[in-house]
Amino acid sequence: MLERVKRKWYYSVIVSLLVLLIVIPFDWFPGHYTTIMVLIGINTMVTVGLCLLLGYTGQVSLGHAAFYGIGAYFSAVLSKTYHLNPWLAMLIAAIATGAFAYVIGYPIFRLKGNYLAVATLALGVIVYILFGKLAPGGPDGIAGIPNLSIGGFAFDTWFKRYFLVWGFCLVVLLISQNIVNSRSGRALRAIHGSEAAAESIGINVDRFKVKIFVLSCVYASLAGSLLAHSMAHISPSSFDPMVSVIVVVMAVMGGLASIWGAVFGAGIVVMLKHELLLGFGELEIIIYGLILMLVMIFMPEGLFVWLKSSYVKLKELYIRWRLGQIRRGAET
Amino acid sequence: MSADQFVQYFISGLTMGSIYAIVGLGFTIIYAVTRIINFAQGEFVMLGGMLSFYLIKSAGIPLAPALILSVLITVVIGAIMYLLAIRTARHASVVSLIIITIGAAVFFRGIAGEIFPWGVDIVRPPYFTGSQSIAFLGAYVHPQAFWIIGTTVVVMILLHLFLTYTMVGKALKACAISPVSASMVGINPRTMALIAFTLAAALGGISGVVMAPLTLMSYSSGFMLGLKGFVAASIGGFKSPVATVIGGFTLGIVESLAVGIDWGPFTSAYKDVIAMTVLLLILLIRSGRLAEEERMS
Amino acid sequence: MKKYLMWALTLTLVLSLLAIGGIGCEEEGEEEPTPTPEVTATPVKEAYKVGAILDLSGPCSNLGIPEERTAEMMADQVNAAGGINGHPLEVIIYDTEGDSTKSVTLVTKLIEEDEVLAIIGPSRSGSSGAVIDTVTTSEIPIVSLAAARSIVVPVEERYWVFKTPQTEYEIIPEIYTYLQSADITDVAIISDTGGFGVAGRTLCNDLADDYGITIVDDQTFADADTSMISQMTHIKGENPQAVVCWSTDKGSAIVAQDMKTLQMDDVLLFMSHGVANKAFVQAGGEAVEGVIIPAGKLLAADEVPADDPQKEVLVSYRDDYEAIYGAGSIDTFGGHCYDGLSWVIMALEEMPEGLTLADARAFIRDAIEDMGTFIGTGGVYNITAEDHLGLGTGNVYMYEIVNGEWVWFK
Amino acid sequence: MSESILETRGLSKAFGGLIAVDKVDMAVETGKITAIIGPNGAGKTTLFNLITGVYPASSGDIFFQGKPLKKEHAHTRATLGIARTFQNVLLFGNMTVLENIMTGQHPRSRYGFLESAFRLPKAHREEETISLNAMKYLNLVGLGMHAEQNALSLPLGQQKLLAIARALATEPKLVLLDEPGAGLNILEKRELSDLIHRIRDMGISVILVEHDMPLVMGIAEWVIVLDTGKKIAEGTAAQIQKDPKVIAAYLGEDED
Repeated sequence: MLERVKRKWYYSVIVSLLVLLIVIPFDWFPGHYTTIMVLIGINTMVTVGLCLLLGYTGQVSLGHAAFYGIGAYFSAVLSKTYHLNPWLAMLIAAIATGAFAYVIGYPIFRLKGNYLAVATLALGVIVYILFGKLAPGGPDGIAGIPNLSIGGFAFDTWFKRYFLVWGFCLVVLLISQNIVNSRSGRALRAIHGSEAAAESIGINVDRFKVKIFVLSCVYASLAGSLLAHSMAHISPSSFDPMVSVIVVVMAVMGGLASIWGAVFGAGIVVMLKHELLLGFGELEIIIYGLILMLVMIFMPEGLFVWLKSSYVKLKELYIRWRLGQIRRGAET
Repeated sequence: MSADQFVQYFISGLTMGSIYAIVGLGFTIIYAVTRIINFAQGEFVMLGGMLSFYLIKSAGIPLAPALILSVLITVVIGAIMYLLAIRTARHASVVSLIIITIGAAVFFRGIAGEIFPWGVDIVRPPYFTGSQSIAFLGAYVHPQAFWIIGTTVVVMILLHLFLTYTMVGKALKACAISPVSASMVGINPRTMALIAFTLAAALGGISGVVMAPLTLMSYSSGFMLGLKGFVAASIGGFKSPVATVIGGFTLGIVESLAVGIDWGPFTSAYKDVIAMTVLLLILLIRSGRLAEEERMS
Repeated sequence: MKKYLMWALTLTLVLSLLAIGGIGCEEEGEEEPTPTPEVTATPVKEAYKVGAILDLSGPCSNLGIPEERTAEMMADQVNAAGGINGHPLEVIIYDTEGDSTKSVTLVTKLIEEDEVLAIIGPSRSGSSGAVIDTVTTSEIPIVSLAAARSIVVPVEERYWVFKTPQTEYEIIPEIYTYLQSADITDVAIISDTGGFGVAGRTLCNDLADDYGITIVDDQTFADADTSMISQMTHIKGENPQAVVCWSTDKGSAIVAQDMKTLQMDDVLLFMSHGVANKAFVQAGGEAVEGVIIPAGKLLAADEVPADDPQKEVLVSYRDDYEAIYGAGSIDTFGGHCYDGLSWVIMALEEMPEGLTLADARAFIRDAIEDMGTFIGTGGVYNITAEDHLGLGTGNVYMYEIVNGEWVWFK
Repeated sequence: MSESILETRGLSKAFGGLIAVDKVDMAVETGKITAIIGPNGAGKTTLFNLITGVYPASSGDIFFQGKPLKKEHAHTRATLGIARTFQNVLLFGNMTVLENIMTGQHPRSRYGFLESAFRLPKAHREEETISLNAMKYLNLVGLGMHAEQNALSLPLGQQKLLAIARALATEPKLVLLDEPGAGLNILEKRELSDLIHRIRDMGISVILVEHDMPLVMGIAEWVIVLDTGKKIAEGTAAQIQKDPKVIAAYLGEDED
């Protein structure tokens, strides 16, 4: 019964999400929503990685903006300065980010809890400073990054980029969903549950931590590449330490223990920032702060879990009402 | 580097380190008692500094009472923040509570940019005792720097005594070691959490009012100050006040000497990189020992 | 139940805090964020919409706020005078938070949803660079309020982009010319690591040889730094005759203070036009006494000789602004917005009725480019197809801060 | 000694100055139920932790089926066939009962990230085996009807059974049970000893640490007694009960 409610609600969410996704980019939606949806897609990709790492494996990273940025900068520099094919640039960026994550993963995951948090934060600060110092363009960043294209078909409008980014995003979501419900996914959740117990049943804790870290960094790198090729401009400020914090906010707001929660988390944070609060001028950040607090106070497990439990509650209410109706019908 | 210069770098590092240390103390207390990383800690500092300027310049209150009042208001804000935002979130996990503190930080920043008459401009409250720098061991030191270092050391000692010799202090410590056992002997962890937040806000307020004359303050200064304080606290291992202050000093002196040691024209450009690398090295070297300790307990 | 009581309490608290803020604003006479078009006797024509994306919060909000105020003030003035050819002027202002990605979404929103005719902003170079691609493909004119020269160079790739503020190319030669005339050769540079600082630092190094100057030390600091004693100690060790500091308010004020602390009294201190505002002088206090700053003429509007072509516009803008926002509140950042919005208004005045949106945008762009000589607060502009800034020399004064006032340094 | 599945020689562990396990030599016979008893602080759990590799030994050697174990990681030892339960149970609270046991199958399955990401046929095949096996172990401990429940929603007795099932799911040759009887009522204890016998009958050697003497004496075929880190006696249950050193060790303690 429980399982079936879960399944049903699952499909309904995914189907409605897909319908919404298909509807949004067309003309009856105001044009710039496409732009915002592209950003949501990109942010979702970074957030999914963090959900896997923080929500499933229980390992925090406050430096994800670094990997997001490394992806973006590799893509930008390779495709603009060295005139590489953007797809190739994106691939190299992902491999480089993965390799970097792998190399630092082993030492850094000897740390736990808030030491891990501060170490990843430090990593983020270092990489951020180096972007401003060593990368071409310095603090002003790189402009004129070429679009991605397939054959002669260039992703040069937001409408086209929308499908590109959400295509990527859905693949990332599905892959992550598959992993979570597999042998590897159970190993990750076991590490979250108890590292000692996980070791005792033959799970190589260190290796799994590093593997999932590498995967989530590759997601971030892909997202960064997409950002670079969509915005045509990147600068270090898009990858500052605060961005890492915001990624964590998105993951927690959506619901850490669910892959699809990432869509909600990224969605609400991006929408708040880029659209919903625009009319409030200088009050914008006050309201933003308030909303962050309120969501976490009243939906501590995130939007997704809240929606799920609300759905179940509503369903219960409906069943009770129907039962009452039937009973009354029987009486008369 | 001449000897005079070395002293100058060292004292400069000590001054910055004191700032990081006292901000870090707030992190340590809240973390020890509640396991929350309080992202609003830097905002307490900002509020302390901004309020002191407001009370002195706009409300015309004399220096000493204005400073005390600023700290008191910050304390009240800290307590309210705990009661309204942290305590009401009963079923929230630590991660969710950390996000709440992020929300609170954004909220405080927004409020500070909005309610003060100077809006988003930078401000500088008056120096406590003039601006004529003092020659000291071949270096020149701003009188306010002595205030900053002195306050940090005094606060550290007081905090240490408080935690060691008072009932409340001991209860806080017990709660930090094990909330479950503490509650078994009748210590209410929620009261302890309230005290921790109040103390942290007080520390933030104090650091804010002491540093603002030298470092200047604007509504957006909080985040980066908080970050450095967090780093100082983690070098100290989130343990005792003394360890945290040593952590702060280490960070400050490393930053300062990174500028002083000449290895090319761009040294100062990389000082934060150097400081963060040192932090990483300290954490990694210590990680082996930390793991061992964890198994012991 | 207790929870809801608590929340009721917070809500009251927040509302009262906001009310305090509101009262504070009223005292300053601040208006609602978006001005409503004045109702005039003539039938109201469709409003001309102009977008503005400014740093209202974030690290450079001290730039964005005066720009916002200026834009609101000008819209009110235009509408009070009956609008532009009968069309009310509506300025739609959004906050970029200093975030370049948000700047791009805002520009898209202004172009596609608000359907504005032209855009003012962003306040900073990084964000300005980020929106160039979007405005170019969407074909809408934008007047940036940011400093970097790269915003309008190379001009063939910046067809739709203009800017008003002086760049380091107008300012640093002024400083170096002075240094040369005073026989000063040993100069140290200290700059922040942001776009503004890096641009200044680079040009300081590049131009040094032309003026016979040796750069004896080159230090930088980060936005978050709380003390520059270390950097200044290093500089002091190299014995410069003058220090050039290239940064914004906070860092610059700390540099000045720390130089005093180190008793480097005989070293001249030059700063950038990034600190040409009242808050810097107020926050710097006695520490910034004697600092020399090249900036536009706006700060010394009264001292500008009567025969200077800019005199009239400087005084009138200053008086209008300070009448609303208080005496001494003027700074050059608001002036940048004044010049930029003036260009757009001038173009709108010449615009024929009944153009399509795309044609209207193209018309405004052409009109700005063909404007000829324009006398603004930032100087005498002469925009051409080859130069989308159009500032020559002679638009900059050297100021010295004396007793907390901007004094013309001769 | 060909019959011993596990052997330690001079095994010691010191924490700082405290010697928790002091030169223990012992041999555990294949296919038998061996109990390790001793007063509190005797070093029983530390010994378990040394055998399973939670921490490295200070000195001495461990052999598993004649092969040295000392350099192997904890997870490798599990793969080699040493499973354990914990005193404080340590179930995975973020999973269902069934998933807990499926996780136990980790070392007996191979497919990784790549196969799971793209749901390759290998993943399907193995996943099927895993869930079949998991159900088997679940039924073995009699928790079949709770499969979809959250693991921590079970009462303590069933949680302990689940922990044993999870350990068995690694298909071990030797299973170490750390105080399986603590906190159980008489009925549950009876079920437990029954289960332990069945485990033995599956050909799995069992070592258990237990305080409940009747339980130990009822099922253990060999008993090893530790006191302050040293092995002070071993033998059959009957022999141990008469050993004066053992009696002294227990009488020295104020507890029962």
